[in-house]
Amino acid sequence: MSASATPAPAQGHELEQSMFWIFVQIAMLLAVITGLELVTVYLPFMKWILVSVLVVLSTVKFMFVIFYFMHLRWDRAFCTIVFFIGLVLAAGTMWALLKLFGADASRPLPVTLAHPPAIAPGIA
Amino acid sequence: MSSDAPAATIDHHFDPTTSTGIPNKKILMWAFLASDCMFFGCLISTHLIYRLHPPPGTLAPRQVFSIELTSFSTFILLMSSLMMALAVNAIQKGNLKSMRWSLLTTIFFGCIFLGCQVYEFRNFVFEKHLTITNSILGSTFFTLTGTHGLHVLVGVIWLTGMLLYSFTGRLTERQAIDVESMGLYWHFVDIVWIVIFTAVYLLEYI
Amino acid sequence: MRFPNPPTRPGRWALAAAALAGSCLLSGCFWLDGPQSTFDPNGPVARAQLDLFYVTCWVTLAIFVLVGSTLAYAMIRFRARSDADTHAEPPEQHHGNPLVEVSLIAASVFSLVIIAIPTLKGVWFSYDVPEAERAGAYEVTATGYQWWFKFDYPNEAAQTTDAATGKPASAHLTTGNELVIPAGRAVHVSLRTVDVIHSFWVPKLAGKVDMVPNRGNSLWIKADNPGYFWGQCAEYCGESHAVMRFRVIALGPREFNDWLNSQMAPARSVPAAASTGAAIPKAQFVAYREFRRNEAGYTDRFDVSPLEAWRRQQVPNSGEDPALIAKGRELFGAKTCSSCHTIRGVDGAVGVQGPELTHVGARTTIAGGLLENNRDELHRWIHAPNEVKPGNKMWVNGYLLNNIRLTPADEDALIAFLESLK
Amino acid sequence: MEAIAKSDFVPKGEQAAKPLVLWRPMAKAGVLSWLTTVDHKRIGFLYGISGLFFLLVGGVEALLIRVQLAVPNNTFLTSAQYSEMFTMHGTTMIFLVVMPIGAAFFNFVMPLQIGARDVAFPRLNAFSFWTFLVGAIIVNLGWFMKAGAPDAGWVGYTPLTTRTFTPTHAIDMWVMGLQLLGVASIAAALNFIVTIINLRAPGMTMMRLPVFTWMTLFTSFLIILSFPAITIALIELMMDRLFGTNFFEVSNGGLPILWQHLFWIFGHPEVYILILPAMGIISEILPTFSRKPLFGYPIVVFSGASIGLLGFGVWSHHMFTSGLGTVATAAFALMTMAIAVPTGVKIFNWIGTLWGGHLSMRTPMMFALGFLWMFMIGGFSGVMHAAAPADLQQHGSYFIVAHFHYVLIGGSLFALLAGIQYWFPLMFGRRVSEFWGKMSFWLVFIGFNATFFPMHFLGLEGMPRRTYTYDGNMGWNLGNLISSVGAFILAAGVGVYLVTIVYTYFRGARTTRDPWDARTLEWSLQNPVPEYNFRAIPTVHARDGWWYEKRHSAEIEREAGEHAKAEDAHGGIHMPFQSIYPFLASVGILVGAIGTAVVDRADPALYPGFWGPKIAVTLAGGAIMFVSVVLWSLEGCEGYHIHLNDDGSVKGDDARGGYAAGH
Repeated sequence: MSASATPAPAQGHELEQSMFWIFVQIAMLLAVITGLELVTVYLPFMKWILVSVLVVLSTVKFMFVIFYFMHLRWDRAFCTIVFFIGLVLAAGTMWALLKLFGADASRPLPVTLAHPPAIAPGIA
Repeated sequence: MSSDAPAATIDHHFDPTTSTGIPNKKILMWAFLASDCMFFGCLISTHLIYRLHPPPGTLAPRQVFSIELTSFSTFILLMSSLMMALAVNAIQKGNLKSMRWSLLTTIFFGCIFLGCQVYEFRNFVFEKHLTITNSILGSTFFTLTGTHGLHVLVGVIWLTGMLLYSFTGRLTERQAIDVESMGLYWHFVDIVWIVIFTAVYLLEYI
Repeated sequence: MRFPNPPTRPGRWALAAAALAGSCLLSGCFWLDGPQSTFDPNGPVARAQLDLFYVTCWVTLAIFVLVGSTLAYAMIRFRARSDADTHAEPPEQHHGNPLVEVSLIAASVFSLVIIAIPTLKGVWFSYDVPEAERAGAYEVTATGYQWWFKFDYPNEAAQTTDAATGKPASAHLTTGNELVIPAGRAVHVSLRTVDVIHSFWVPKLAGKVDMVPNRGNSLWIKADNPGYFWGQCAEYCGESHAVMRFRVIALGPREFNDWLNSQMAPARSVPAAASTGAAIPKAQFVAYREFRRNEAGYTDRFDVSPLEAWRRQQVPNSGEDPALIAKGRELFGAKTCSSCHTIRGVDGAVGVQGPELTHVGARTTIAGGLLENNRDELHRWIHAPNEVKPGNKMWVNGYLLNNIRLTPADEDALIAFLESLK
Repeated sequence: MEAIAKSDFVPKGEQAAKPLVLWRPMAKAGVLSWLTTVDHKRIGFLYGISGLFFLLVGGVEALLIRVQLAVPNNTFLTSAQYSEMFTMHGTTMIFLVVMPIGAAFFNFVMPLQIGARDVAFPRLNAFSFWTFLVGAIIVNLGWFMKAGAPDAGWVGYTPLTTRTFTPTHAIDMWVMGLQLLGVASIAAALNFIVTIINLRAPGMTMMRLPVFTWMTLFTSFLIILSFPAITIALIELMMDRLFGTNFFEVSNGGLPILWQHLFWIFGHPEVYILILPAMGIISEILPTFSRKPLFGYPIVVFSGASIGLLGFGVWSHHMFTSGLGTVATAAFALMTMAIAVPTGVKIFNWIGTLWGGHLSMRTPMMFALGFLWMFMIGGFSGVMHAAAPADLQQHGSYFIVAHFHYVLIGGSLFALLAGIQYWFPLMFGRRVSEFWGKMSFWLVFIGFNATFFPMHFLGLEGMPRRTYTYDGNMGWNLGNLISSVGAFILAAGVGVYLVTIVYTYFRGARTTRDPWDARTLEWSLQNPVPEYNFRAIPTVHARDGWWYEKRHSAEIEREAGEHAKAEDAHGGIHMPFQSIYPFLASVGILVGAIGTAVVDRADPALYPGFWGPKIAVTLAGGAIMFVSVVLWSLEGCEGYHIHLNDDGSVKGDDARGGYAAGH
C-alpha cells in the first residue's frame, strides 16, 4: 500500500541529502524575507501598501514553514484541511474582531469621564 | 490490507494501521495546532484591538521596542526551525547521531531566543518603564509575548527530554513520529512568532 | 415476546393534564398589560420593535402549524398499533428525496427573507433618531451606578453655588432615578456607566441598550403622550441588580417647561417665620411602619394613576415644621450625607457618589425607583439601607465606614428635610 | 491483518524494544481499577455518573431559584444567595451536566459505532475525565468556603468580575475551574477526532458513519476551536485579578466589552456543543424506532457541519444590546437567520424519517419525539431573537430564559435522557420498565412546559432575568407561580427517571442482544459490552452496518470467523495497559489550581520575598503534574494481548498477558 506514498522510501541516502538542501535553502529564503520585511517598514510608501506587503511576506514565510518544515506538502491532505480549518477560523475571527473594534461605535470614551474615585474621599 | 512492502522500510507519511494512513499522533498534533491557532488568534487580536485606540499618555511602542534585538531573535528562531526539520529528517532515516546534534542545536537556539526575551523584558521594565500593570500596552504586550515565550519554554523542555531519551537506546526510526510531532509543535511556535513579529513589532514602525 | 405492552398507559391522563396546563397558559393572554409590558408600546421605537416581533411571531407560528401538523400526522398515522404491527416486515428502506429537501430549504430561506427585511429596516430605525427629527431631539445623558441611575440634562443650566467661592454659578441640570422628558419629542439618551455594565430599559418606550464602561452607547426614545413609565436595569450588575429601577415621566410641552423651571432653582428652604416661629422642633411621636425585607415599596393608591401621583408630589406638603427641617438640614451635613449627595443651595452638599437630591421631595420614588416616596418608605430607606438594597454604597461607604448612627429624632428631622425638597 | 492487530511499525517476528518497566496497575476491580482505568466504557460511565450527580446539584439550585420567585417580594433567599444560585445553576448545567453526559455517550458509544476497541489515546482519555472532575471540584469549592460560590452570572461579564467589584476568591475559583474544564474538553475532543478519523473499522467510510459519530466529530471540532477563545478571556481576567494587568481595567484604557466578544466567540459554538450531540442521539433513535433509515443522511450530516461552521460567525447576536453599530448588528442578524436553515433542514429530515415508518412508541422514542416538539419551539424563539430590534426588548429578559431552556432542556436534556434509555440495555444488559419510563417522560414533559412556557410571557411583560425579587404589581405573579409549580413537577419527573434507572441497574429485567432491533454497529455486541468490545473487528458493508449484518448473517458470520482466527494467530486481542499517571497528573492540577485560586495572598510582612503559601502550593501542584507527565511518557503506551474462549470470556492465563508493542 505504500506504492502511492511519495517520495518513494527506497532512495535512502540521496533523499536525506536532497531533503537537507531543500530545508537549508528554505531557511535561507525565510531569512531573506525577514530582511525584506525589515526594509519594507522604512520605505516611504502609503501605509496600506506597506501593510499589505508585510501581510503578504509573512504569509509566504508562514506557508513555507508549514508546507516544507512541517511536511504538509508530503502528507495526506487531511492534515492540511484540519490545520486550515483552525487557521481560517482564527484569521476570520481576528478580522471580524478588528473590524468591530475599529468601527466608530467602538471608539473608547475619554478616560476622565469614565473614572471617578470609587469611594467618597474625605469623609470625616 | 496485507502488507507487501519490504519489512524494513518505514514510510513516514503512511501508517497502515490507521483508517486514513496518517499516524494518530500526527492528527492529534495538527488538530491541537488548529486549536492553538484560535488561541493565539484571540491573544494577538486582543493586542491589536488595544493598539487601535491607545489611551492618551501611553508610551508609543516605537520608543520601547528594539527592532535590532527582535530581528536577531526572529532569525534565531527561524534557524532553530531549520535544525528541528533536520532532526526529524535524521531520525526518519535512523541517523541517531545526526539527530542528537540537530536537537542540541535546536535547544541551543531556543535558549538564545528565551535569553533574548528575558533581556528584552528586563530592559522594557527597568529602563523603558513599561510594566505589566502600568499601561494597557504593557499588559497586552507582555501577556502575548510571554505566552509565546512559555510555549518556547515548553518546547525546549520537551526537546531536552527527547534528547535525553535518545540516550536510553529506545528512540529508533520507529519512534520517528514522536520526534516529528514534537517538531510540528516547535515549527508552530516559530510561525506564531512570524505573525507576532509582523503584527506586534513591524507594524509599529510604519 | 420482545415488546410486551406496558401494563397501563400513563399517556392518557398525562394528555388530559397537558390540556389543562395548556388552557392555564392560554390565560396568559390576559396578563399582558403590566407596567413593563412590551405589548403596550407608547412610542415609535417600542412600536416598531413590537411590530417586528409580531412579524417573527406570525411567520414562525405559520411554520410551526405546518411542520407541527405534519409531525403530528406522522406520529399518529405511522404509529405501530399492535404487536403484530411492530413485528411486521420493516417498511420500505428509502433514504431520502432530494427534491423534497431542496424545496424545503428554499421555503425556509423564503420565510427568513420575510423576517430579514423588516429586521434590517428596524436595525437602522431603532439605532438613532431619524434624520428628520434629529435637529429637534432633546439631549439627555443617563449614567448607571451600582444601583441607581443618574440623569443629566447637558443643555439645561441650573442655579448653584460655586463650591470654592460661594458665589452663584450654574451647572447642568442633574436628577436621579426619575427621568422627565418632553412628550411627543424625540429624546436622544447617551448611556454611560461609572462602574459595571448596566442596561437602560423602559419597555414601553424602547428596547434596552447597555451602559458599557469605556463605550459611548446611546439610544433614542419618544413618548407619544404624557405618561408615567417603569424602567429597570436589564444587565446583571451585582447584588442589588433586581432592585435597580427607575421611572420615566413624559410631560406635555407646558408642563415640561414648568418642571424644568422648578428644577433649575436651588433647593427650597422653608422659612422659619412662615410657621409657628418656634425655634425648637416639635416633638414627633410618629410611629413608622415596620417592613419585612423585600416587602413591596408601593401603595395601591399610587398605582391608580401614577402620573397624577407624580403631579401631587410636586406640591409642598402642608403642616411642615421649619425647625425640624432646619435640624434635618444640619444633620445632612453632620451625618456626612453631603459628601455623597449634592443638594444645590445647601452648603457643602456637593458629593457625586449618590443621587443628587436637590428636588428629591418632588420625585415619586426613592432608592433607585424602588420605594414610593413617602415618610414610611423614607424611614425604611435611611434607617437600614442594607435591608432595602443589599450591598449598597450608602450603607457600606456611608454608615459602616463612618460609623454613623441615627437616633429616631435624627431620622425624623432628616425625613422632614428630604420631604421638604420639592 | 496487521492493520487490525494494531501492532504497527513492528513487522512480524521482530520484538519490540524492552519497555522501561514502571509500575503497571492490573487491578480489574476495586477503587484502583477505576482510578487507573483506560477503558473508554468505564470512562464513559464515570462521565455519566458525574453528569447525573451534577444534574441533581444543578436541579436543586434551580428549585431554590423557583421557590424564591414563586411569589413576589419573597425572602426565601438573600440576594447574595440568589446570585450564587443562578450563577452556579448555569455553570453547572452547561459544563458539568450536559457536556459530561454528552462526553459519556461519546466515550461509550462512539468507539462501538465505528468498530474500534478503544479511543486513540486511552490514557489521555482518562486524563480528560480526571481533569474534568478537578475543574468541577474547583468551581464548586466555594460552597464550602467563606468566599461563597461564584456569583457573577455564568457569563462572568467584566468589570463585575474584576477584583474591584468582586474581591473574593469566588471568581478566582470560577475562572480556574472553567479553565480546567476547558483543558479537559479540548483533550477529550482531540482524542475523539483522532479516533473517528483513524480508528474506523474496515469498510466504515466517512459517509457510512452513524450520524451520532458525525455529530461527535463536529462537536469535537467545535470544542477545540471555540474553547481557546474563553481560555484567552479567562487568562486575561486571571492576569487582571492576580497580577493587576489592565485588560478590563477601565481607568487604564481597558475595554470590558472585549470580554463579551471573547466569551461569546466561545459561547455561541458552545451552544452547538450542547445541541449537536443531542441531534446525533435523535438521529439514531428515530430511525431505530421507525425501522427506517435516516431520511436524507448526507443532508443531515452536512447541515450539522454548516451549523457548526456558521456557529463561529454569529457570536455578536448575544450582544445586540451592547451597541455594536448598525452594520455589525445587521450582519450578525442575517448570519443568525442563516443558521435557521440547516437547523430546519434537520427537523424536516427527522419528520421524513418518521414518515412511512412503523413507529414503536418506546420510552426513548417518547423522549425523542418530545425533543422534536420542544426543540422546534426553542428554534422558533431563536429566530425571533435574530430579528435584532425585537431582540432589544427580549434580551436579558425571561423570554431569553424561556428560549434557551427550550433549547437546552427541551433540546439537549430530552435527547440525553432519551439516549440513556436507548443505550441502557447495551451498557448494563437491563431494560427500563416501560411504565415508569413513560411516567417519567410525561412528568418531565408537562413539568418542563409548565415551567418555561409562561416565561415567554414574563419576558415580554418586561421581567428581567437574574432578579432575586419582583413587585406584585407588575403582572408577573401568575406566570411565576405556574412556573414554580411546573419546576417541581419537572423535578419529580427527573426524580422518577433517576430512581427508575438506578432500580433498573440493580433489578431491571435482563435483555437479549439488540433489544430495539437497531441499525448501528454497537448493537451487534453482547450486553453488557465486554472489555475488548469486538471479538473480531467487523467489516462494514453498508451505512446502517448492523441492519445489513442482520440481513446477511451467513456472509458476516463467515467473515467474522476468519478475522477472529487471523487476529488470534497474530497474538490475540491487543489491550492497552492501565495507568495511574493520568490520575496523578490531575491531582497535581488540583493542587496547583487550589494554590492559584483559593490560597490567600500571603501577608508581605510574614513572607517578604517571592515565596509564600500561594506560590508554594501552586508550584507543588505543578511539580506533581510535571513528574506524572514525565513518568506517563516514559511508561509508554504498550499493552497486552488477550485470547478468548468460545463463549467470549477471556482465557484465564491471558488476563495478565505479556507485553505487546504500543501504537
